Amino acid sequence: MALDAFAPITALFVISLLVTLLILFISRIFGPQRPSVRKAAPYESGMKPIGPAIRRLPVQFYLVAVLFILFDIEVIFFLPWAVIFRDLAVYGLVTMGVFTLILTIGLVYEWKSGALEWE
Amino acid sequence: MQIPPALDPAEAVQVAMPDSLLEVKLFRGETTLIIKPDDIAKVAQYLRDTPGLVYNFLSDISAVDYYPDYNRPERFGVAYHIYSMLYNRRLRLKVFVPEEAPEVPTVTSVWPGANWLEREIFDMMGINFSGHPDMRRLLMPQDWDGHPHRRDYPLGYEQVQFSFNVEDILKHKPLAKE
Amino acid sequence: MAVVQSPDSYIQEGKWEGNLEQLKGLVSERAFTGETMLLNMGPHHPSTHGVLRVLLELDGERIVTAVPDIGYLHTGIEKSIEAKTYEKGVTLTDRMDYLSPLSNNMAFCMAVEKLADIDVPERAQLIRVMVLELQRIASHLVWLGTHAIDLGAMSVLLYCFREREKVLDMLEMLSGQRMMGSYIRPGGVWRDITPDFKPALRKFLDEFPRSINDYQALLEKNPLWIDRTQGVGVIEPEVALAWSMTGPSLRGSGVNWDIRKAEPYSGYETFDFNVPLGEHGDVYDRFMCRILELWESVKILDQGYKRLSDKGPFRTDNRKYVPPPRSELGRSMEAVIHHFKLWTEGFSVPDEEVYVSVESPRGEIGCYLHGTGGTKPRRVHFKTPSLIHVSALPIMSQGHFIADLVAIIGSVDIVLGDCDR
Amino acid sequence: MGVTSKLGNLGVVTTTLDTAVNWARTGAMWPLLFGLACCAIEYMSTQASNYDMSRFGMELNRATPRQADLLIVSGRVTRKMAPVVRQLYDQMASPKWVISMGDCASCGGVYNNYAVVQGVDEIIPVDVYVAGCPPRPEQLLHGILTLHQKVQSETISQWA
Repeated sequence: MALDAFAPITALFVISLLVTLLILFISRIFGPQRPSVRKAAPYESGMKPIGPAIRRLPVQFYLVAVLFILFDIEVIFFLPWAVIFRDLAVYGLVTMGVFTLILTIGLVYEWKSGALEWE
Repeated sequence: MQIPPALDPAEAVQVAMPDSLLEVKLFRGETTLIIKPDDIAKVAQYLRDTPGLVYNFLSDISAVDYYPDYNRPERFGVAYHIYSMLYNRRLRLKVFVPEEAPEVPTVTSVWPGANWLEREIFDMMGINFSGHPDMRRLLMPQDWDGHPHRRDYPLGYEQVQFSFNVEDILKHKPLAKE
Repeated sequence: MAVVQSPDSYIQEGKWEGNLEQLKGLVSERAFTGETMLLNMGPHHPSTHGVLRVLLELDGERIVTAVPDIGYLHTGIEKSIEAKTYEKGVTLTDRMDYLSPLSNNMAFCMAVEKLADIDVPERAQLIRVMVLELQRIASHLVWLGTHAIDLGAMSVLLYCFREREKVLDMLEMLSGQRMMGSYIRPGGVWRDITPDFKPALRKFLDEFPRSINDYQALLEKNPLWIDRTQGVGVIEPEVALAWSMTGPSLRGSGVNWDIRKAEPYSGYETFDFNVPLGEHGDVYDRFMCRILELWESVKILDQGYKRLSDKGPFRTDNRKYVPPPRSELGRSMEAVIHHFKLWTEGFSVPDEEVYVSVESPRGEIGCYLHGTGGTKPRRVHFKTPSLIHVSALPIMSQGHFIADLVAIIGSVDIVLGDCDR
Repeated sequence: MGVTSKLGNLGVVTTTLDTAVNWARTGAMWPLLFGLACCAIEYMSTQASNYDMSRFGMELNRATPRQADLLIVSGRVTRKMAPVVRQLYDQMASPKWVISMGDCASCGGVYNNYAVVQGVDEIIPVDVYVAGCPPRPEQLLHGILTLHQKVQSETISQWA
């Protein structure tokens, strides 16, 4: 009766689950684990690292990260538009055009103020 | 501009610094000026800057150890090979250094390229270069004892394994297990 | 003193690496306050062209100071040569600059010939020049391949090694070994050229120009390549001369000095070729100098091909220094005596010193040879270009990014066997 | 070679498991990008277009020991480099093998002096020694195939 209609989907689900588990744990099952202090030490081209690894990072890294997040959010808003692109023909184009224009003004501002230079 | 005529290096140094030039040797077309160790830097500066000589390029610095037969005034000899690009000719400055405290003033002030060449000679022969900005070992590990290229330093020869002696060599040859 | 050290002394913790106190004078004060980071671009690194360790003091991505530390491939070749006769010492010089072994042979053999006053027949000099130029092409191909793959151009490496196999086949025809043939011996070359050397050379000389055009088309006007190399690692002519840099790295800064032109040896004055020069002294100009040198080598080989006869004298017949051929051993008593003396004891050389310099693909290899009057040298010292170029690295990489240091190391063509000997 | 004979008649599960795991290991054994001296240049020619080591599953040369299965010691190991080679070997993930390429790595070769470790087996256990100075690319490939045979004849008791 209706239950066998679900047979293919459950088979698919079980097989995919099995394959992922296999990939995850096969190396743990068959691979020999031999942890040692020297193996756990950080690798720095064959030498012992000098000084702490976690230290104060220059501020430019933070600036680049923030700018990335800003334009990443912008891309997220493009995705729903892309799904119903055909139906919202000109109307969608205009609204998204305004949206992108505002953000481009922000981009031009920071470009001119030199936030993109590394120095 | 007019290039000044080339002067003969031996006479020029003889005239300018008579007491520092000990001997002039000619062999297979190469001239060697034997200089007193203390004012090698002065002579080098003079040879580089005077218009008629312009030895502006330091090609090589090598050290020699006359250990077993001592047929030179001192045990160690340091040879500076310099080259004049303007007049396209080479010259060797030879300095003899005693065995007890081998000490030679550095020429890095005249040719900065001598920095590592002198460090290598300090590392290999144990000749100290006074006034050198960074007098450390160059090739051997920093805490290596002895100066390998001296002729009284053993070659470190290890007996070669053949079929007849491989067992007793492997007995005391440390093979890493894991 | 314990010369042969036990293995556990190799593996002792922290014994070999430089810890913070030892770096007092080398790095700036900001390293000790933790402001800048000390990173080992260490002996095992994909783009140091061998086992070179550069201790970098980094402010973010920018290099504040670079402290090169060499010696990880120091095998005491000069000390080993002092225990061998002159004929046997030649094979050790092969392994110094392992990308162009024949230039080391040439430096050592010319020093021995100058010291012992051995003459070299004119045809042997011609073979030597042609073999040296073939070796220069092979060495430049490895340099181009590794320099390009360091900066991301994978396909150039595969093309370069394909052409290099042809050159190695030719060198194998002559000396029986692809790389370490020890083909150049005191007094000339080891064997005469084999009959199939000239046809192979002719085929190579017809095809190779097309491959050089491919490399130039791939890289020369490639905007990525130009961005990564132009204006990077600039060194002025005066600074390059003061730090005694030689070869294409010096000519990249515009100094016109090539030993093959300034002090011609082994018949180079009879060939006409010109010496490419750069203007700005950056990575791009050094790259262009070496590419144009490939064209010059092809030109020299072309002229040499026309003059090279199939048969002829390939080594001096001065029996005091060169063992006689086997065919002669059966007939003359003197040949047997010479053969026996040369192969057991070797020839003796006066107790004097000599300095000879040869233009290797990397720069000037200077060989300082001091004899003892006996059959073994008192001292052999090779002044090699890579040692000088590594010592000049901190100047060139001042204030650059790490990625630029990779380009600079590639551009000065460092080989660590050449540097550490 | 017990494993291959058992393959015929579908023997006990462990033997087919051995074959499967050993086959997987020799299929894609990634070498460490580690070149010391002249043998490294021959190693590059083996990897490059003419001799193409990728035909034997060695497509990528991993630069970090974490992702490498095979350490090809290509060149002379000096006293100063010995601790670094030992450190690299220790930091490789566990099913790992070592090929000592060339005479200098196998027995000190032509350098019998103060500066060179007389054979890398003083520092790390070696699986296959390849002779030659430097060995031709064909010799290195022969060494690699010998290693593959050695790996295929291992059983679970050795590495579980």
